[in-house]
Amino acid sequence: MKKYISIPFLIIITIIIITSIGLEYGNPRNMEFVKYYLEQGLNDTGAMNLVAAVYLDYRVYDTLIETVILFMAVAGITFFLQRRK
Amino acid sequence: MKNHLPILIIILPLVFSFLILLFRKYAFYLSLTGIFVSLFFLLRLSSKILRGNRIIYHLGGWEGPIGINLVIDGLSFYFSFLVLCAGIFIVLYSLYEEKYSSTYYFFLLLSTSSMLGIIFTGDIFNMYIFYELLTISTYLMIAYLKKGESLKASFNYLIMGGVGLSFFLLGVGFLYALFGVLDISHIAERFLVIFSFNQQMVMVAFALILIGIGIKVAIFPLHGWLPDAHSLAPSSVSALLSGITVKIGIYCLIRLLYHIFCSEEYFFIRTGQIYLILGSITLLFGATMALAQIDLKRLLAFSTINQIGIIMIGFGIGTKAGFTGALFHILNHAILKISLFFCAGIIIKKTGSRLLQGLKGFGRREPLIVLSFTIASMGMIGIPSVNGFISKFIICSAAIEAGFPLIVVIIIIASVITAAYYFKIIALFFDLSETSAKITKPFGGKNASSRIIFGYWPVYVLTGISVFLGIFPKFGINLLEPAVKLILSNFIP
Amino acid sequence: MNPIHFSILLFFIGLYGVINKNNLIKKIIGLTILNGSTVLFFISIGYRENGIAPILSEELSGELMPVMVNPVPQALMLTAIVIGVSVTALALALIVKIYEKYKTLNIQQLLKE
Amino acid sequence: MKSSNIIKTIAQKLFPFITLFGIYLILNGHLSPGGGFQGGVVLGTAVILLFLSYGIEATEQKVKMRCLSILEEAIILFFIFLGILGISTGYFFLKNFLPLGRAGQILSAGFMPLLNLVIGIKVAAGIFGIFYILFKYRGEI
Repeated sequence: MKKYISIPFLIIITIIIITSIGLEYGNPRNMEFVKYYLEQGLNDTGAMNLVAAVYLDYRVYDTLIETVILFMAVAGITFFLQRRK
Repeated sequence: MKNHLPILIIILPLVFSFLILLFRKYAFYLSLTGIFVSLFFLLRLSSKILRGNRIIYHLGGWEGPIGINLVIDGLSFYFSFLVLCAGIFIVLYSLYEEKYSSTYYFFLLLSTSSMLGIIFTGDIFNMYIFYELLTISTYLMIAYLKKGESLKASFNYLIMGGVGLSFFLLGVGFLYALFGVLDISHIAERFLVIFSFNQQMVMVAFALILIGIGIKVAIFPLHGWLPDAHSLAPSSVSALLSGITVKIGIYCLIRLLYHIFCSEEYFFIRTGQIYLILGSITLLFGATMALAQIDLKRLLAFSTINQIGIIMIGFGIGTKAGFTGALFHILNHAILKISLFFCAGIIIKKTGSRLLQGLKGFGRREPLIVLSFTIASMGMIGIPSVNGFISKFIICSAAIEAGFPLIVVIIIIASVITAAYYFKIIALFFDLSETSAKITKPFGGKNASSRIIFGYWPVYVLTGISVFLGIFPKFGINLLEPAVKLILSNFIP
Repeated sequence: MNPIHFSILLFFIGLYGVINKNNLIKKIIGLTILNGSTVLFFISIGYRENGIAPILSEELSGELMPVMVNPVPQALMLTAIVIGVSVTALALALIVKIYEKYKTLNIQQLLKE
Repeated sequence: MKSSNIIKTIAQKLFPFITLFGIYLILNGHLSPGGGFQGGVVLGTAVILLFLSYGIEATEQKVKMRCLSILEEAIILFFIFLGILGISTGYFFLKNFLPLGRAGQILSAGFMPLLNLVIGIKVAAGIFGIFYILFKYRGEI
């Protein structure tokens, strides 16, 4: 029963969203700050790998929180599945 | 040092939460210290913020859209103040509730820290990450007791929350594809240009973000996880979830949807109407469902959905009075709901029963707790002299001013239903027909008497605050004045 | 049909799995598909035609810069992938615990109990 | 769980190479494709390989879970400490305060190699921890 409602619904939403996308694949707009990263990344951070420059210098705060989240997952699993002594 | 206060407010609870894991014996004191230090730092910023300034902190020294910025203005100050104050009460009450292990305090402090992170961040992707951290710690706290029901509730929330955050992330992706930046204020700056030639995609991004946050806030069709999760968690966690965590979702709605999507008036009018419709449905639905409940905490959880409806309506009206009422109602609802859940926790602990029928004759045994419960429920209903009345009144008068008389009727109907279900409970408290039919379980161990004050005093203090704010609402409204000014300044470009 | 459209399609396939499947593990698979589709979306909006990976080397001097793809979505997605791993791991731990209590993974049976 | 000698021998022979590859990925994270997370996952899977081929008891003797969790906590605190060092050296939180060095060398790009190392160890410990706990619990059902 649930199937017959949800499938047409999902199909309609998918079509709406896909038709709404006005992006050209392979030719993104708004490149000004991307240009900044590509041109100044080496001078600013000294890293050859620009992904690492973004990941570990420009947006390193994200990385810190991400590390905390991974710790949280381990702590949670330990909490759920530790054996009672 | 003074320049670095914004980041220290977020980072110190985080550091303290990890210190808890290293020094497990002092978990309670460490968590209390963490929150107090953070609150102290926040209050040192208060004079600057309340004068209407905004503080921007560049993380890693990268300005603007290149790096991540922290932004503290009136709105974020108001919400972070709420979070930290509520955090103190919840930590204190946890000591009474049960002898929690250090892991519990770790989760509690980490969720506080992540809420502060969401509030202060000026970057939309960073907001997503902090939200994910918040929800992960929430899953763990809901399932803290490891009972079958609470595990199921936690799993349900995990599925719903995961889907919601995926929607949110997709919405962030749409925004990034359109604007090329992730910084909220920069997106808002470019909004008009982009919106003029890519209207449909901006609308879809708006819808995706609204669905994503709507799941977290439990707007009507997306509320499925809330009653289970809020009622099956330990009482202190229920208070945290109902009192503040839901408000964080509302904060994101304000921050994103009023900051980004309201730069054009045309678009704003429609968002306002969407909020009004969703809010009214949520309000009526929550009220009706709460009437049918027989479980005390489940009833309170549905009451949360009810009050969220009112807050949404307040934002939907979109005038100054509407915003004031909605923001003030956020504060009032946090105070009242935390107090109600603490009362419910004490009642469940004393009677050993979660069902309403088990409460018969409780009024004789704990008159003060029942009095606090009554005052808090009066606030929920909107009876004068308690703070809930003021905010409801402001919202209603704003609705009349803005020309939505139907909304006032809906709020009054919902208030009547609210009165019905709260008076049902209060009547049961004073129902003496079956007085003390059941002898309750003896409570606590030897050191129970020392911990008992931590259960009762937070309730009394919260009740006192709610009555105080009901008589002198100016103290609350002064606090949220800068926030309202900020929203209005964004709203009219 | 380019990768951007495909990622949206994949997103809703994942959503279909989350909504309609009765097995808890299959729901988690749906959630993973959702996460993967967002990763695909982000990576594909950063793609530029004939672009190379955003890694400089000694040969590429400043003037002869070739077209490079956008490094920002890739860095964001590294974070999102880690988050996806964490959530999946946590969900699996919850499933283990639920199975221990109820001896079933079917959501219909779980709702009855 | 019993595994054959072939698996044990192959795992033992492969282990140093996988570990070396993981360390290579971590140390060259800022120069070439790779980085802390990827290298950490490789390191974690190397330990998981040993774990699967030798069984739970042999690994428990080598890796103490308590040490692993303290290591993880200490590493996050170290990460935050690095951020606070950015403040104490007069810049902002999480500022890249070390000298950038000459581009293209291992010891360049400020604190990036250090962060890669931190994240690598954290991810390796995390991946192995998740696997270990889920695996160990299996006996109880």
